[in-house]
Amino acid sequence: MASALFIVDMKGKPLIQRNYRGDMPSTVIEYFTQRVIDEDEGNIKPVFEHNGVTFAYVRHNNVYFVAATRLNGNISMLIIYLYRIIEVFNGYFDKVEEESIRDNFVMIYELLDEMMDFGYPQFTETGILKEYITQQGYKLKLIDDDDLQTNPNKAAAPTDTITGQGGITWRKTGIKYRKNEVFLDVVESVNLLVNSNGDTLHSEIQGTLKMKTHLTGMPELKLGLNDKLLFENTGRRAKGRTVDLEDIKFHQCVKLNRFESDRTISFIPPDGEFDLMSYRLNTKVKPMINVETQVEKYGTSRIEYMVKIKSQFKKSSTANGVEIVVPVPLDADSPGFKTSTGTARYAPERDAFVWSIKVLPGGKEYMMRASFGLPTIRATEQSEVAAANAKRPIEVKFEIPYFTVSGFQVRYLKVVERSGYEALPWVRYITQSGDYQIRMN
Amino acid sequence: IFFRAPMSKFFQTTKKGETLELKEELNSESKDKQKNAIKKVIASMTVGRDVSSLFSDVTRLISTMSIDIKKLVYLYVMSTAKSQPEKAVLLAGCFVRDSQHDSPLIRGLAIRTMSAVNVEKMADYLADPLKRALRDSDPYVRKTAAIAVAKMYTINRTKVEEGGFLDILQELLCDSNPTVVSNAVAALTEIREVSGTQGIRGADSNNDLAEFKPQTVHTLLNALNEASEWGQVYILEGLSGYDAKTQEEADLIAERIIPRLQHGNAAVVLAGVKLLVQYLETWGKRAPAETRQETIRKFCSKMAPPLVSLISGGQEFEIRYVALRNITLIIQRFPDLLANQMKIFFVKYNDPIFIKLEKLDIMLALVDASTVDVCLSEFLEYASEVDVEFVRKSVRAIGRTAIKVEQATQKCIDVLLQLIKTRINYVVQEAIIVIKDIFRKYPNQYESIIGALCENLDTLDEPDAKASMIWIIGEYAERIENADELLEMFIETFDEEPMTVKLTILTSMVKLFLKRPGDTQELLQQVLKQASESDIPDLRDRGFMYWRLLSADPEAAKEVVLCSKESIDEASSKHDTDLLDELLMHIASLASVYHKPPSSFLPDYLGTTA
Amino acid sequence: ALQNQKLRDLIRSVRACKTAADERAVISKECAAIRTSLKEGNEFLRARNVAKLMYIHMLGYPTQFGQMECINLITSERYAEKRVGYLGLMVLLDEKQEVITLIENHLKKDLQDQNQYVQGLALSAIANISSEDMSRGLSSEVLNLLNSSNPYIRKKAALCALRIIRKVQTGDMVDMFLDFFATNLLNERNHGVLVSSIALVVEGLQTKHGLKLLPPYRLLVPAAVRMLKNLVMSSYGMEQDINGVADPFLQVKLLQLLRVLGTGDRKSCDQMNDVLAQVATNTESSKNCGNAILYECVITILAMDADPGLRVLAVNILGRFLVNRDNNIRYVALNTLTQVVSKDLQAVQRHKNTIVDCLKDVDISIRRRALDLTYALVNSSNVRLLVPDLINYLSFANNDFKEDLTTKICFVVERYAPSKQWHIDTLIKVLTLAGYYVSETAGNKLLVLISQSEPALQSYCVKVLWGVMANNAPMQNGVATLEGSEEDAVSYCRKETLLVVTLWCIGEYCNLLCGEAIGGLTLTESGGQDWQKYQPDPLQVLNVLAALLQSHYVISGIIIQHSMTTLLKLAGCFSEVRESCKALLQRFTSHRELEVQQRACEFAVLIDHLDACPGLTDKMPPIEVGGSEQSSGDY
Amino acid sequence: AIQFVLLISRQGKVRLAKWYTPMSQKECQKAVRDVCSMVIGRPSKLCNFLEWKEFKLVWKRYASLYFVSCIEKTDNELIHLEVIHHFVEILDRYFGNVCELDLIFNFHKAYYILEEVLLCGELQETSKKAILRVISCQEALLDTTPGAALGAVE
Repeated sequence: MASALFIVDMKGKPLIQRNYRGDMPSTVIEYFTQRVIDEDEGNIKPVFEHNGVTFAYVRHNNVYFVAATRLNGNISMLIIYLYRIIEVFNGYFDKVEEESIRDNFVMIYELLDEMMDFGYPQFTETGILKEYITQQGYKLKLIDDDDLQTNPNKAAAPTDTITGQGGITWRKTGIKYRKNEVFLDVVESVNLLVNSNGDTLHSEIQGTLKMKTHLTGMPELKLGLNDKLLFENTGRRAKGRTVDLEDIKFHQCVKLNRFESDRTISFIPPDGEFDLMSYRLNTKVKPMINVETQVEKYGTSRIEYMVKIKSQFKKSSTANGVEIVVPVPLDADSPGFKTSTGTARYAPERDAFVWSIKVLPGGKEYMMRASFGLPTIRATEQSEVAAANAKRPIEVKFEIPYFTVSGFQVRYLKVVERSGYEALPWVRYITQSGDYQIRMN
Repeated sequence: IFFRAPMSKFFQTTKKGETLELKEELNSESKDKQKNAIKKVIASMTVGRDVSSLFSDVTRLISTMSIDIKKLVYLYVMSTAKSQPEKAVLLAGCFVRDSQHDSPLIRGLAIRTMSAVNVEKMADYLADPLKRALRDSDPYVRKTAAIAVAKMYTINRTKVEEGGFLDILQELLCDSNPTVVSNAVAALTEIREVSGTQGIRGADSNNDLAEFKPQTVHTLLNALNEASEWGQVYILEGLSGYDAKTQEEADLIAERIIPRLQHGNAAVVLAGVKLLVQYLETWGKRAPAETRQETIRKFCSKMAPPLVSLISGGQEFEIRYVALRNITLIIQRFPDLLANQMKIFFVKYNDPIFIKLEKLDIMLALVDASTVDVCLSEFLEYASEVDVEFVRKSVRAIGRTAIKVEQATQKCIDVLLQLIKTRINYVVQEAIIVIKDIFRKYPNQYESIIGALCENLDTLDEPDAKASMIWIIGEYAERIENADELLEMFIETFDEEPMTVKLTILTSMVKLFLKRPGDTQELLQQVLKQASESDIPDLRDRGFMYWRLLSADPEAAKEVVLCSKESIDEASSKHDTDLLDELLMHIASLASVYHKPPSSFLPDYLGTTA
Repeated sequence: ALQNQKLRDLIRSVRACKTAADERAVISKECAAIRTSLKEGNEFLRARNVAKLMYIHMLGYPTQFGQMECINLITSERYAEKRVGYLGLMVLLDEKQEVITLIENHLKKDLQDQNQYVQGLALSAIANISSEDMSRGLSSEVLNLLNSSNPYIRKKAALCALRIIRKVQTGDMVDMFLDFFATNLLNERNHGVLVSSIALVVEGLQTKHGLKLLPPYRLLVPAAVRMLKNLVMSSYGMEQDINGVADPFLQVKLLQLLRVLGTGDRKSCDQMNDVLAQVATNTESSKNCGNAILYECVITILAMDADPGLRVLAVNILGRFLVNRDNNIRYVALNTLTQVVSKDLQAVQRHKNTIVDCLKDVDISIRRRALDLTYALVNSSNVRLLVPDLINYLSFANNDFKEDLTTKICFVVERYAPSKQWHIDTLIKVLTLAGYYVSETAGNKLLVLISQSEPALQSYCVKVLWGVMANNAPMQNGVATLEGSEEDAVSYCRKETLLVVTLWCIGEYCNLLCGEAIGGLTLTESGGQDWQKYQPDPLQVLNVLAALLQSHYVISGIIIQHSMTTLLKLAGCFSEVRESCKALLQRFTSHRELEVQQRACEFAVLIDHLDACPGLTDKMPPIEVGGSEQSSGDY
Repeated sequence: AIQFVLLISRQGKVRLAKWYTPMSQKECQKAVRDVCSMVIGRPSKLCNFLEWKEFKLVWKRYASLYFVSCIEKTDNELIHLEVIHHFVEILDRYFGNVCELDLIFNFHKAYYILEEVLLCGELQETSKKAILRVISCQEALLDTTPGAALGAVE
């Protein structure tokens, strides 16, 4: 239902334009340019309308991907499609940005033609597209410049893919591996919002199950989790802890009707890397790393910070790559730091200082002090900005390996393939900070 | 001579002779040269240069055996056909030939391109190859052909309607390949949308082909499990127009939709939510009361977690925005959907402003006695941010909370007074505007704060804030000792005030007079005179009518002007309910994002796109 | 390492940034380094820091913290540092910064420096950023420098003086500097000094204190004429020539001086007639610089009470300009003709067609000027011809142009309408075409006009407006009187001014609307043939209003308010619809908007008192024109 | 009188900005944004004058750069076009066939030149030679000042 698709540079000039339905002039993009480039980006909604034409856009590096439509269709589909384009392009050239788009415009046109017809998204999996995109990428050599005469089968490839096995568009037939392996990474991100009194306002665990498969043929996989509902449904008693997943989202390869009926997760995986599922828990999480700060101003020329952290997880675990990012005034100067562990540095590009600790064991407490000078003449216009500055929260980053904060566990992964090979699953767990914010006074 | 600019290789400004050079290269024997030349042509096209003069040189290459050159030629044709439809039609023969090529890829390409040439004449050439393609042995060709029918429909409706194409599309709904099925649904859905009120005249006039048959619906529900993510969206969107024949059928559809909510693609989830909401709005309403509540409860518990996931950490902000706009709509009808989920909507510093504003709306919709404390402290926090619009809305939210949650009104008023003390101009004005609403909701309860409000009279410069203050003075004139002096201040500038303020001054003055006839007659005369001498007819009418009323029957005047007013309406008006009814049928669509009926932003919503 | 980065390297790294976020990061890091370096007081980096800050400022980032450093630098003994310091001062600061008061004494010192370039820096700073206080404090130093033997100093001092009289607008300041030039302004040979001091004098004479200084300056007219004549006739090439035209900048300045001196003085005027004619005929018009002089000359001729022959010459030049292929030239022609219209209507009228064509030009600048001119051209004799052109243009004008256009149409119609009927009819046409872009005031004025008309015209108006409403208003619940499409309804409801006018007329003249058309009118232009047949019964009227109030598209409180008054008047006139009116009004008694709620509550009660208060909703007395005096012309 | 002079690139980047009336940084940025959207991409055949607020913009494009000056409504637009050209020619002679890069890396020099062309929003010198002479004298002075290295910008 997209009428047209544009890729536009930061100044609003179209790099690529593909009009799918011919129901609007290519000049419609001018209005987009005017809005997005003339106004502050933050003030513009991601979906907006002008004279009956709706624009939806996303920004990626230094380009905008813009869809324009005249129909009252499913708008989230267009937005996700835009993100999907970026994903597909990423599979073709190193980095999706103005330069690479210019360099690969012919292939991009061909891709856009296969990925969308009359405004309806078609195939958007890189794996499949690579089967029948004929143009060479600038960075990546895909297919030799075959003549149809010498190799007519090349052009028949998509047919195999979409006919082969009842609409499995994400996996082609005939994949072979000498060693059959599956790698599973369970990554949990903790989103946390703490107010200036130290009360946790909102916490959430966002988990992703990332998978990498090196499997021969068309294997059927079955995944077992310590899912509380599954045990309740079947009336079995679980050994150990179970988790109550509030919501689960699956990759399109998972048979959803099967999951709905008996909570079995079964699927034929794509080849290579993909996210099998994501899940969300709303349980209250105690902050893994607690941060307290005190700010003191000395006259108008100096400001000092005292920061105290406490790691509130098991002593046997450690957090790696810990970063505490504390905002400071935009025009601070002459930084000075004292730390009891780790290192601190001024990061003017973030208007903050960063206290980094490579390894932080559980159950520990550390302190640091920072001091800054302030200039005599300060921006008056900035006073508003300065007020906002004070509102900026502290951010915390960390990673805790071999541990899921929710208790999520993979119980088994069964691989069944006609040829009957055995495949070894490798599972890793990790917990990391997501959107982890602590408001300052 | 000045300012030489650096150039990039493909996008040089056309020099004289460049076109000639391109012509030569296109006509050369070397495949590499040809290919390079077409690429240059397409580059020119991209930056909006006119390359139509090369039409015949480029299209000469269409019969090449090299597939990548062929694709480039097709690309060129598709883009230039608009400006040179006649020439494009000349290529019809080539297209038809290619539509019978050995390679399904080429067959598909030919059909795709041919149907994209938006020229009526092309439809004549297209009919036969398209019909063949719809029954091609290869699904790639069939799925391309299915969409091509929708394209042809925009070029020539009659040909599609009378040529039996719709019958074949219906057949494709039962195709063995799910991609073909979903594209056929997409095409039929589109045709139904585009055909508008006249409906579709099918080959068999008794049978509107866009109406699915129950058994087809069954097939489609099965296809859902096999279809690609986009295919699932098309099928769900297609089903959303289907009116189930029986309760059982409707239940069945709903049951089969629910698993879709676990899909990783937000578009599939929202398309599923759309169907479930439609179910609740149609079948749910018809059910007896007790089962209705049960159904609502059950569906809401299914929809809530996936909807919350759409606005949480893992999602892109654009999707969160769409989801938030939809949630706002859904909770208006089903307020229990997100009970106890308030905290998810707390605003984070790094949320984009459009997300912040939406979250605030939802927080306000959800706030109740149990959450009011934590909400108020959040609103207060937000009221000290920088973005003026967001700050204003936060202040407004505090006032609306007071109106919504009666137990917390005093607390809200305290918070508002605290904000008024900041003396930040727009905060004060916004606070006064909402306090006026609180007064209207709870008359005669919180007037003790009027004194504090009156201190800020001189800082008011926005019409709404001024009018609110003046209204308060008139409405509570008997409690404000110097009400006449305060009003007089505004009366002095009567002529310069905007209309809303003038009207409020007039009414407030009449109220003051009716309450204190003794010493305010002179002031009243002055205002009545100014109003009735005005050249603004509406204001004049008001002035005259008050005058006539006061002189005819002062007692009646009291009854009329000091009439007890109903407290302002917090529940939605009929107008809002009608709109909500309509919008709930359009979940996930643009209408759900704009909160406007489609016809108001799509001029040709019901007409044809041609 | 950062602190040693050169200016060039900074520019390079900024240019290498691909996104705004990258750029911001580079700048933030650089600024932090500069801030710390300023605190440390590293002498070797001072100039470089300020230069970098200027670059950063140009990119739009805050640099206030560097202001002090500029001030430090200008006190340096080294010219190189001083020069950067002054430039930084002028780029990073302006007169509004308080710190600027700190430099007044340094400026005084530098003004006395031995080196003319140091003096020049101080003068530049004064001319560009001195505040009112500082201007006052430095005026005598500047006056002294006007006497300098060095033209480089003199010209800068003259422009400082100009800055000073702009900032300190007192009589003695103007006197002081203009007295200085009264005798020797044109004894100068240096063109730089000449253009600078003439600029000062021209502006000084135009201040309110300058008028009384005109007489002594008028004595300079012959000298100015001579100087201009020399330039026009000069055959030998000078360094300042452009495309064979002798110093056009100076010529333009002299023409400005002549204009100021000649306006309102017969004798001076006569003295300059010749030279103006010479400029007008001898100036080469193929290049821009020549046209610039011609243009200035035309303005000068037109501004003065010049010889009629000369005026013809000037208007002819404009006529030639008007058909020039260069848009710039056409632009200035349209611009100038607008000023001529009031005096030489006939002369401008001749170009009417060309001007009206310009309304359709692709160039917005040309269109705007043409609109102003067309509008200035209208008078009572051509209003019937020109206004239809303007209205016609309204239907295809850009939306952002429409507001301006409608305002202007309303204004000329008000001024020159040949008859009240024509006036009203035209305004209704404008409202129907572009009601969204018409100001409320214009709507109110139309109502004033209608209220002052005789019943036949009122009946015509209300029926025509009713017809537009009945054909376009939103349809709901199958109200039979409405036949428009949804699209029409949306666009109709956006035309708020049209709606307000319609609603008021329906209320005020509901008896006329529901009665038979009153004969005796020949006018049918905007109403078409149908207006006479409209004769709805009160219930129909009520139904249309109800449909309007229920539609999705009417959300504005203004419309609801007006509708309610209309309902009340309808109820006053026709007792049979009272109850329905009341029911409709009661729908709004808990409305969120103050005025809507107030009216709804009042009227719902009032309806029951209508019999007790006879005459309450009677026709309003005609609106007095006197009352509208303050706001007339104020759209 | 001239209110401000702007040099902007085709990409909307400011290459030189000189304000003759005090404006806050916010107002300046707004003005730049307005000017960019009005001027960039405007076909060269259309007229070089645009109405902006209560002022007029006079602009001219030289290769990749737009030179814009904002003047009052009553000012002579044509002569201000000539003033712009005057400035451009001086830049061209100073840098010797000037290009955008010269101005990017030597923006301060462009400012110094502008200080000699305009002052207080008025033209101060009509002779290009005189201006170039003055600039070269000033630059000579830079090298001879004691401790020149201390004042080095580069």
